[in-house]
Amino acid sequence: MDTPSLDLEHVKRILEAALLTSQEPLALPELKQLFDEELSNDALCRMLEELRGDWRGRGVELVHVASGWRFRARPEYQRFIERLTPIKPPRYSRAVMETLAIIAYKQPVTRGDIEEIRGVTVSTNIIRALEERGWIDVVGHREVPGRPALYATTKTFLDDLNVRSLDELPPLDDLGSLVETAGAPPVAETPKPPVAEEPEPQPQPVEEMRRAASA
Amino acid sequence: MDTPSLDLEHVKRILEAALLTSQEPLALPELKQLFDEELSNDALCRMLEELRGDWRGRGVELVHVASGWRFRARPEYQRFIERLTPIKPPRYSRAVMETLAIIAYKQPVTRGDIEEIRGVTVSTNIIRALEERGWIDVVGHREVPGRPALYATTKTFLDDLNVRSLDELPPLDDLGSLVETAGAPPVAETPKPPVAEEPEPQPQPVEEMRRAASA
Amino acid sequence: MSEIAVAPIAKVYGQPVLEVPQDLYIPPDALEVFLEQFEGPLDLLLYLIRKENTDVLDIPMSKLTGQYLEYVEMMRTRSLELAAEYLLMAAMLIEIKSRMLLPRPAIEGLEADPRAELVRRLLEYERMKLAAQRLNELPQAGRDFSLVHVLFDETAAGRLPDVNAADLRMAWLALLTRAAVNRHHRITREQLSVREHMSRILRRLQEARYIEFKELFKPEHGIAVLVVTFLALLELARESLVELTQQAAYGSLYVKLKTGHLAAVE
Repeated sequence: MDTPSLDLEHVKRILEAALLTSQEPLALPELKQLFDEELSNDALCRMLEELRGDWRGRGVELVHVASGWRFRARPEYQRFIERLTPIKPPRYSRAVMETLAIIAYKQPVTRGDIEEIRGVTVSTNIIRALEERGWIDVVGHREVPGRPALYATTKTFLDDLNVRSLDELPPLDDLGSLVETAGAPPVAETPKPPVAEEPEPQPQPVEEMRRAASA
Repeated sequence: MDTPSLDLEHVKRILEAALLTSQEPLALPELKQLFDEELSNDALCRMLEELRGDWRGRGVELVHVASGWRFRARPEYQRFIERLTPIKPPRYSRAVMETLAIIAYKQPVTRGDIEEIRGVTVSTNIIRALEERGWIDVVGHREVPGRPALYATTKTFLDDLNVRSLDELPPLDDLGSLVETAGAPPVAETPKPPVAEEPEPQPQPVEEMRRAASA
Repeated sequence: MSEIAVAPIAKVYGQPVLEVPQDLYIPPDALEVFLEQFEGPLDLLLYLIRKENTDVLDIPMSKLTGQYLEYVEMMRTRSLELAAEYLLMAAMLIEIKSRMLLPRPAIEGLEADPRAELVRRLLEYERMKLAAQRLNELPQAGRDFSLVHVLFDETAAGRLPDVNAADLRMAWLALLTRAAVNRHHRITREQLSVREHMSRILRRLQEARYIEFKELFKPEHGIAVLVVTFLALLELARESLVELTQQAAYGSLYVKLKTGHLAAVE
């Protein structure tokens, strides 16, 4: 850290890259995870403000919303960008898709169940968006403190996906052989002998599911 | 258009905003739709090159892939960005990657062709996984009994590997170099070698393209 | 066999596996891991050839055939699932070996070598195998670099995103992948139809406070539906979402929503 100005520049580049690639707003605690060194909230906020300044006058701006910081297109550019949309249909963010997948495959579930599986908080917006779309609804409440709502998918959901029942959704069990174990080190540059160093890893979770399912 | 320099700046801002918000690469004809005025391909390309230059040294860069132009984070920043999402996309197993390689380098091929080369049955799951990933699709049928589907790689495949065409993929090994008699000249004197030249039963577009490219 | 220092061909439980099987003791489990790594008979043959630094263009057939059969036998005795392709290859090797013993007319040259087709296939497979490795080393979108996703509020333009079944599957796969990282999140999947019927029963209980047990079962829906409905009911009871009550022995069973203390206070 002999040239702090350069380091700060690097920190800003990392922040920018992370914010530009994230599908969801990023809150300060998440942004801190980006760095090895401990960054104070103050320093981070200063950097974000600086970054916001850098983007002034561009078609995209850095904004601070309830759940954190995100880049978004300025409304004035909307009309230009909209001209492209007939070609590229929009897509839901990963958070929405995962929430939907959990509700579809594990229904009926509470928001807590979804959070338990996803490992992160599920924003009200996501649930509301899916409800407004008519794809999920509340089918009851779990009788625990707080009586959380139990969500399930609707007929509209099945119709929109063009299936008649949940059974027709893609089976998940056969994904097993196609993927390597998550978090496995990248396949090492293999030497000539035909057997890769790392034993072909069997994806554990799917296996577990299969066992659980057949148990 | 009385102040062309300013207008060009505006055009660049619109291009940038469109490219940053698009989830797919944008090709020149699409980019042209952004503007009321007719823009020549030349002018557009100049602008894109300029934009690419503006982003030099940042964590995100503008790249030209098979289906057009897109922004991406530089691979060097992946290790930071990864910290935000413990989810990594699947690393495909060897069976999947070998199937993909055969389709990429020998396209168009039938499942039978792939099985012939790999010497084992190719499971439907593998083909389906690659299709769902959008990396391969059916481009026709071979007119033999059963009319087997002919598979080829897609633009998305090239996009995802950040290349513009098949000939940017790593070149295939020369068969001669595979002879591993350490130090020995590649079997010159013996009349034994049963395979002197590479048999090319099918048209090999990749090979042809590569030859054409290097010619 | 062991005079040449061979690079470890596999690591099993952190231990490098150098030679298989004679020269090194390998725990039976490890051997299975080792044997299962081959992508097929061609892969196994290439391994045997490369291990000995043999010239692919001049394969000693009888030695190779012997080794190959040894491996196949090992797989068989360990009752590993032995694909038919392995046996087919064994037959082919034996055939080539026997043809090698016959005198060959010199004039026919290259084509006359009984090994020609095998060699062609081995080289072609190896070429693709190496290509696959290189392809895998190329940076991939999502895996090795991230794409930019700046928000553009498309719902303002009145367009709703499309979702198809494959997207859902991919989302689930992403969850599984993460679950493998966070071990404590156990994700299990019951039969989907059971979960669907759980939702269905809950929906009905929203309308009526309780339902007679047998009302849930309509024989005309077929046995499969009856079974699934029953399983759904058991699962609902297990998850404390419904209560099953019976006033008297052999009396009617009633299904009602589980009401907790909180509900009682309301």
